[in-house]
Amino acid sequence: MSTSYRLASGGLIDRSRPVSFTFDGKTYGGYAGDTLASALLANDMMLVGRSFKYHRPRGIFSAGPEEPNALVTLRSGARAEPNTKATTVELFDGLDASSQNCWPSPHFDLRAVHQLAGPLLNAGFYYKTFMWPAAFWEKFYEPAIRASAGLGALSALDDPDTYEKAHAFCDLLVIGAGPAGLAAALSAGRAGARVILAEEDFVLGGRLLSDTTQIDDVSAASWAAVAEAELAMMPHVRILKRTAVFGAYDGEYGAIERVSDHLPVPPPFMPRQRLWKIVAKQCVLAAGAQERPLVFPGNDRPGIMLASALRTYANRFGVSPGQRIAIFTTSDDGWRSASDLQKAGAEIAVVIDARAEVAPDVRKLAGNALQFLGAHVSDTSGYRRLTNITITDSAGQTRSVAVDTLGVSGGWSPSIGIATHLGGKGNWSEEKSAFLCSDMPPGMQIAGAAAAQWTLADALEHGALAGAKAASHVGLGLQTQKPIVASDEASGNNPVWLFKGSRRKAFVDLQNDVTATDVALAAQEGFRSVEQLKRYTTLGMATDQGKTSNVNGLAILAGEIKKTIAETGATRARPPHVPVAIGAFAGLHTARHFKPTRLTASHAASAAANTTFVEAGQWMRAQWFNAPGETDWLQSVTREVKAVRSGVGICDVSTLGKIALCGSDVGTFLDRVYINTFSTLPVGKVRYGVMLREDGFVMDDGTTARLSTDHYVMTTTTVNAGKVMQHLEYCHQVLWPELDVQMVSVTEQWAQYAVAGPKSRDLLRALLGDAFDVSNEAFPYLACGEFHVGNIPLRLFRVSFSGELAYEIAAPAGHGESLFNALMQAGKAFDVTPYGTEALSVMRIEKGHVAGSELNGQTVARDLGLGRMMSVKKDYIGRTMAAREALIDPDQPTLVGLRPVDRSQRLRNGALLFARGVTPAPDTNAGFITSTAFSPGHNHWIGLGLLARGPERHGEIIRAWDPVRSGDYELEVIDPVFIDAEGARLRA
Amino acid sequence: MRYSLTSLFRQTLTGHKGWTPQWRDAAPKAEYDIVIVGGGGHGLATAYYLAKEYGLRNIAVLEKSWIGSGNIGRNTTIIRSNYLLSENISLYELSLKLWEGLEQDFNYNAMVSQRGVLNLYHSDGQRDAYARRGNMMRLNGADSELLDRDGVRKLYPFLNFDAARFPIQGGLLQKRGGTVRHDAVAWGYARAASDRGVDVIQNCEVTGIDIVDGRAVGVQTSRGVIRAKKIGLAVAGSSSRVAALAGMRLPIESHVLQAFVSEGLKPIIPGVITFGAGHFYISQSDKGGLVFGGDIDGYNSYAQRGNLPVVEDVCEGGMALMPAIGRARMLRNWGGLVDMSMDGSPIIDRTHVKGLYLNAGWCYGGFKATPGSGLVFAHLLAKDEPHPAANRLLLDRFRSGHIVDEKGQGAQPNLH
Amino acid sequence: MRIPCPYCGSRDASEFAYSGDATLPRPAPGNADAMFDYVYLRDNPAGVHREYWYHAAGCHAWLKVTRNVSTHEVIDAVLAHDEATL
Amino acid sequence: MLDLAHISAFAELRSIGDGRGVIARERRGIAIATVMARKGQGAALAAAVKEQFDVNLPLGPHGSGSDATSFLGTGPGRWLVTHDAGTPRFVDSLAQQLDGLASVVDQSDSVGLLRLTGPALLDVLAKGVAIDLGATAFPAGSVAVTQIAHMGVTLWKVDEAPTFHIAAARSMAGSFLHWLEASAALAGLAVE
Ligand SMILES: Cc1cc2nc3c(=O)[nH]c(=O)nc-3n(C[C@H](O)[C@H](O)[C@H](O)COP(=O)(O)OP(=O)(O)OC[C@H]3O[C@@H](n4cnc5c(N)ncnc54)[C@H](O)[C@@H]3O)c2cc1C
Ligand SMILES: NC(=O)c1ccc[n+]([C@@H]2O[C@H](COP(=O)([O-])OP(=O)(O)OC[C@H]3O[C@@H](n4cnc5c(N)ncnc54)[C@H](O)[C@@H]3O)[C@@H](O)[C@H]2O)c1
Ligand SMILES: Cc1cc2nc3c(=O)[nH]c(=O)nc-3n(C[C@H](O)[C@H](O)[C@H](O)COP(=O)(O)O)c2cc1C
Ligand SMILES: [Zn+2]
Repeated sequence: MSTSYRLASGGLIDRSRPVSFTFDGKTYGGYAGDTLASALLANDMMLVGRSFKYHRPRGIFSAGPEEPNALVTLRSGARAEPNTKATTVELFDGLDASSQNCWPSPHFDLRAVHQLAGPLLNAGFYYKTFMWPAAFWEKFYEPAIRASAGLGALSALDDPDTYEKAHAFCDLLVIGAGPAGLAAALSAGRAGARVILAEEDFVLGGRLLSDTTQIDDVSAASWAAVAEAELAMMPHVRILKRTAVFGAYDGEYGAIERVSDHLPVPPPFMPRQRLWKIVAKQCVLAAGAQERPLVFPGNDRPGIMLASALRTYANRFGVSPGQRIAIFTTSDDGWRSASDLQKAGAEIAVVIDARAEVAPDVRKLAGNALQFLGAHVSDTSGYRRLTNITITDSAGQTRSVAVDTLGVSGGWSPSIGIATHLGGKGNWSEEKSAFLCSDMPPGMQIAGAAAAQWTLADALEHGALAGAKAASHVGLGLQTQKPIVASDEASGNNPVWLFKGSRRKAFVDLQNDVTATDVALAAQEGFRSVEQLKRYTTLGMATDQGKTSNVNGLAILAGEIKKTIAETGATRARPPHVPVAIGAFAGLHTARHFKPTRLTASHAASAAANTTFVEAGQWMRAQWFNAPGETDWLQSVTREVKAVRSGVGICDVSTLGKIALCGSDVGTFLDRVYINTFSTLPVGKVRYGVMLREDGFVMDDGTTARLSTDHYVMTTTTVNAGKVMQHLEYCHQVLWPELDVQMVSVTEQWAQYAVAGPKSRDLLRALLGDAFDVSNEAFPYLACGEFHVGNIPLRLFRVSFSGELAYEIAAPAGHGESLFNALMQAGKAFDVTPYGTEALSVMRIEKGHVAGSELNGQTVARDLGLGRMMSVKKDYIGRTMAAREALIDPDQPTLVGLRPVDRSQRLRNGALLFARGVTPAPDTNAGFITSTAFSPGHNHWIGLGLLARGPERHGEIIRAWDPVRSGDYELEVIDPVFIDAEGARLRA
Repeated sequence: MRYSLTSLFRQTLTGHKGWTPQWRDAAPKAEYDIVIVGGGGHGLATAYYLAKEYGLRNIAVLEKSWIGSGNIGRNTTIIRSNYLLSENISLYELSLKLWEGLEQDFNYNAMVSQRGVLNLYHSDGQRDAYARRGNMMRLNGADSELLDRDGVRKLYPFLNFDAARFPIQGGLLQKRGGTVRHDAVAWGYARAASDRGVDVIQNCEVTGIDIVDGRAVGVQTSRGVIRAKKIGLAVAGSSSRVAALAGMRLPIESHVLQAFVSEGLKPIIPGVITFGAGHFYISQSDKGGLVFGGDIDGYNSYAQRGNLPVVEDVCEGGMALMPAIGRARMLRNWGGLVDMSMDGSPIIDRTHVKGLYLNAGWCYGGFKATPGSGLVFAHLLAKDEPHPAANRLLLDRFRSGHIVDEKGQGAQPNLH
Repeated sequence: MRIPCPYCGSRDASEFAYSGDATLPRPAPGNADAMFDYVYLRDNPAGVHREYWYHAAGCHAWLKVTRNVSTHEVIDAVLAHDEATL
Repeated sequence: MLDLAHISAFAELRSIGDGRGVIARERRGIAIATVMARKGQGAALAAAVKEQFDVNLPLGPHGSGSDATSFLGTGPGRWLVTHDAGTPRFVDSLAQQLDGLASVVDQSDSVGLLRLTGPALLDVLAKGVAIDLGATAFPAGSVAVTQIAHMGVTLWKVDEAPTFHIAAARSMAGSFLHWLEASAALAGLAVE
């Protein structure tokens, strides 16, 4: 499989392993070791996409992650992956990619008409127009703009692949496995440090793979392979290939490993990608440098690319991207590219250097190519591919040279992004003509090209030193090491970027179509900070984050506003350093596994009974049990309520928070956290309590039982369990450490069931027999007790949420399912009915008990009718603030019962309350309905509500206004207790 | 120069040579009638309305960095008035109405786009809370609709309806909600204010507040002393620091809120969606980026950046709600300093120092308030009394207990 | 961010719950002014800050952490209990 | 009489994938208690534990044990005690033994317990645990109360094989197994 652009030999590809792939539906060939970009180039596919704004034809521009142009959609269907840089995609057999942001194809794109409007569509044009008529923006202009938004498309299908997360800890994290990174890893690894070497490429070596230099007398690429082999032998060194470190965060680094992106689909159980969170004591940033392009008219045509990329394609991939190549450079490095390309067999037509003088031995590198010094490229032509360049020589003469490829080399920009993530700044170095970083994250060093140590010898030496220094920081001795020998010359950077010429656009940001004129216009309009420039022109905001455009852009701005680059500064780099799939940050926690699911002990037994479950925090609770023939939830719930009120029902209440409180001072402690008194609670008794936040509002409620002198169990609401625990620990550890109190959550330990209804005692008697006396005399309302059945400890509480004679019985959770079944079994004789949270809720509303919708964090005890519980004899959390003017204001809405005047009317939570006859308005609003239920006993809907001066208004007819559900009806205000106001049933 | 299609054409023909700076890069004068500290959205809007509505001219906005560098330049651009409490709805609804006419008013296209804001609910309790909220919105003149599951599915068929940990039951939709091009708001107000004579002074940090006999008389700045008859603070995340210059302690903590943008994608999400069972909300910009965010990191911070756990939390929420974004890539992630107040609602009031006024406590939601906040703050500064739409967002509410706590979380800023 | 829990060792901050300023002592009962300050007013400095972190997913200890809120550098962490009993 | 059978938390534990990267077994029938020192009784408690169990009560996040009973440090003044000899009402007798010195709360059913070992175990645990579990930082005997995939866990290293014991909330056993299976399947999860 040889194509015209694949060189006959050379490169690090495996020519014995041909690979076939499709692009835009056509099949092509490449080799293992290719990237999609190198394989496309080998197949003469330079033009692969269109630019964002003007839809100009664009070709492959680089050979790495800085790529602005060659964005493709990889794979298809649910696995489609838009905006993928062809230059970073490892070729695999069957790879399927397509071009994007063009229609019908990159070669012929209808939206290219945008180019005609080019002069109009300059920076910020949209801020100045599209304002009239006002309604047109959303109806017309914006839809048109949105239609041309974006590059690739998401499939809108659920991502079928999986992701995972992993943590790693090391002495030294080395970011990048070029010569500097390899040398750092080697010296630290040899010293015994735990090293992680992360490299985003699929081969270690960095520029070594692209260059023809020698190290220790072998080719650079072979040296990299040997170094890798040595590192791989060290048990304390971990090499992470295909892993890009994307960010420095406080105390950790984030990295993304593309575990199976180089495979057609992930094999079974293999994630697509893995998110690494790496805690490293030391870090060496050896991320290399990126070549800077040059800004001149017509600099965006397919065929114009970074000179170093040409070199990479030739040396690493055995591809010559063009037939006749020109090099336009501002430093020696361009000449090296020319030399390597020639050596690889490509034709270099001309080398143009902006410098007036170039050392003779450097000029020799260009062989017999034409050479122009003090010259620049001033124009280009060729629509779908470069055909000609115009050279303006030192004398101002122009001439046209026919080439299909132009390599541009504007020097190198150190890749310091990650070093600035924690707030460090890039400082412009006049000497290096580059931004360097000084204020790095703790423990970080920078080595190699990322520190503008340009030569290979320097990269190796400083890399090795940095590795050794990191090792010594973690207490590992420096051992003397044989220096690694390489000889090459620095090429240096020169501060020139912008060249004048024809009136054609000179692009700075190729992806977002930002031109030199746009930069100038922004400056003219007062956008003089680089950050404002960026936001006004969108320079550097595309998927490449300006890796090739930022320095040129701000340098041009500096020129426009007559400031130095040091004064102008650079825009802030932010993570992720390379774009990262959103799915990777979620790992396993997607869809159903978003949060853990908590199941109670009776879950399986309930599920077997055809139960509808509902989420309660992380718990799943039975909401109602569907009996045969029931078609509507209200039918089921009504049956359950009736069954409890007339017989007996069982409800799993295990999800309530349970906290064991032990020690001799628990009574005192509880007195301080509850508004009512607990120190007087006798052993064997339960009391209802309310606790406030320090700001005086109600935090939670629940019952607390005193099991023995020094042992209490508190229950909290299901959703507040964690919050209350945290609060109690705070009160104890921070406020009153002198108290002898110990506490621990026992929510998980106990399965607990409410046994409610007039026959509940009969059921328990049948169940427990002699094990425990449940008679009213021995075990009255609000009693509690512990006993054993065999060796199994059980607890019984005589508490009632339903208003009926009721108990709660608890067993260790492992026995919970058996206890549930035993209750059902023993209850058969009494026609026992399991009931869910809906029936529970109906009954608590009938009984006027407050719950989550009243304990909403905005109510005080008085609002809930619990004001009289507030002890005046002691201090407690929240007492002082609860005395504030607004918290004791009688106009504050207070708990009432509500029933519809028209008894067939359904009530709904959230309806607003008004006095009869007033017009609904913010200042006439008197409250709202908090809870509603269909009361089977009353045979109509009832509700609880918070109503201004509520208790004074019993008997009044008020208005409920519910416009979001088109409701508007009358209610009668009554007492919130709808059944058994005297509590006779409770005490039966 | 007035912006219009005509002026754009004319400039195009002359090579865009005639465009002038959008706002004058003013140098500080010795004295102003009113000095606004903070060149964010609120400060610039305040100056604009002072000039436009209250006829004041001698005004300066002092910005320590470049205008737009604060939260106005880093928020997720959502505008809405879907609040629960009348104290808040009145202000945010005033603001929403101002947004609706803003561009014609200040002659700048800020791309106000009312594509709808949808807050999802996943439980009966949430539905009820949204019903109450929707009713409160209607009561205060805002629009709201309560959708059921099918209503949501019609709008957003690709959400996760079938394999969810917390299934979507429906949503509260405010059709008039939407997004605005955030930076353009700063630039538009700066330009319009500057055109009305306001000095917009960048790189001018206030380092001291001069108080004589209990009255503020001027500010010390990195560019010298500036005298002022009245001083308005609108410094968002820096509120506590600047107020401390006048000896005040505020019911505010500064926290970091992160935001995210994906690579540019073809339109997939028309409006704004907020997940109700996790910390995640999302919209898509006109450029195609998915703009999304979640909860604050939860610890005091002045660093303008956050950490990975929250990045993960947000993306987990995203993948729970719409697993279709799994293969979209996060392009950039940043943070902003949010002024979290003790009840989660803003404070717009006089202070114990005469002539010193405070506009703060916007938490993560002050962008949508920008025009409204500017107008009511201008009113307060000009008239020395609160604007009727913001007369219950005062400082003494914490002492009296008339707090405006939408979420019922109490005096714990990181829970709001 | 890693918090050096005096009991558990270095842990990710996501294991903790945060509750802010740890320099304010709870005032004596009934002093409404002092209680108002304590509940509502904060120095909120841009620099070194003493603050409460609760090791919710670990040892359940409340810590007083000294942290620079401008750089996120964690300087020190002690058990609040120990300090409270001093 | 009332017969209440016991169901273990990890009854659903099963093998997945090929290979034995991680080998898992549920530890059943273990008595577990939280032991919390009473105010000012720390030293006396340590002495009592030494005397009655011949165990040096660990002051930090470590475990130490004798025969069937282990004391694992889980917080200041707080231990998780495990006992696997099947002594009836072990927790009650422990409470009596330590009466006045510590509060003892039965937790035998609050968690499920797994014993995990295998060559891939550290890599698999690293997918959930944000703590350095390597031999230097977390030698055998170390204990950590931490979280895995948003679930609270207590884990301790038994030996450098490595073998870990891990306790996870009973109500979350299903979600915990989902994490374990997803994380270990590639290397193979084998159940003994
Ligand atoms: C990530 C993120 C997302 C958000 N998303 C939304 C959203 O979707 N919808 C919404 O409504 N709100 C949102 N917000 C909140 C909103 O952005 C802010 O509440 C609002 O912008 C604050 O008002 P501002 O614009 O005046 O603030 P800023 O723009 O922060 O202005 C304050 C200015 O004061 C300056 N300043 C500070 N100290 C001094 C000094 N000493 N001297 C001079 N100048 C000083 C600062 O430099 C800054 O420019 C978000 C915030 C963040 C961080
Ligand atoms: N002569 C010159 O002027 C000049 C200029 C620049 C570079 N160079 C050459 O470049 C080389 C510099 O060596 P070096 O080691 O500093 O750089 P390098 O470019 O050789 O290696 C950097 C490596 O880091 C990887 N990388 C970058 N960011 C990463 C991230 N976030 N996560 C993971 N991996 C990442 C890259 O893929 C690359 O492999 C030398 O060979 C030198 O001669 C020379
Ligand atoms: C609504 C919105 C959309 C954004 N879109 C992009 C984008 O497409 N590309 C980009 O690089 N940054 C984008 N950003 C982020 C900005 O680059 C920048 O990170 C943010 O304004 C904060 O500034 P800072 O990072 O300089 O501190 C966007 C920001 C916002 C608020
Ligand atoms: Zn701890």
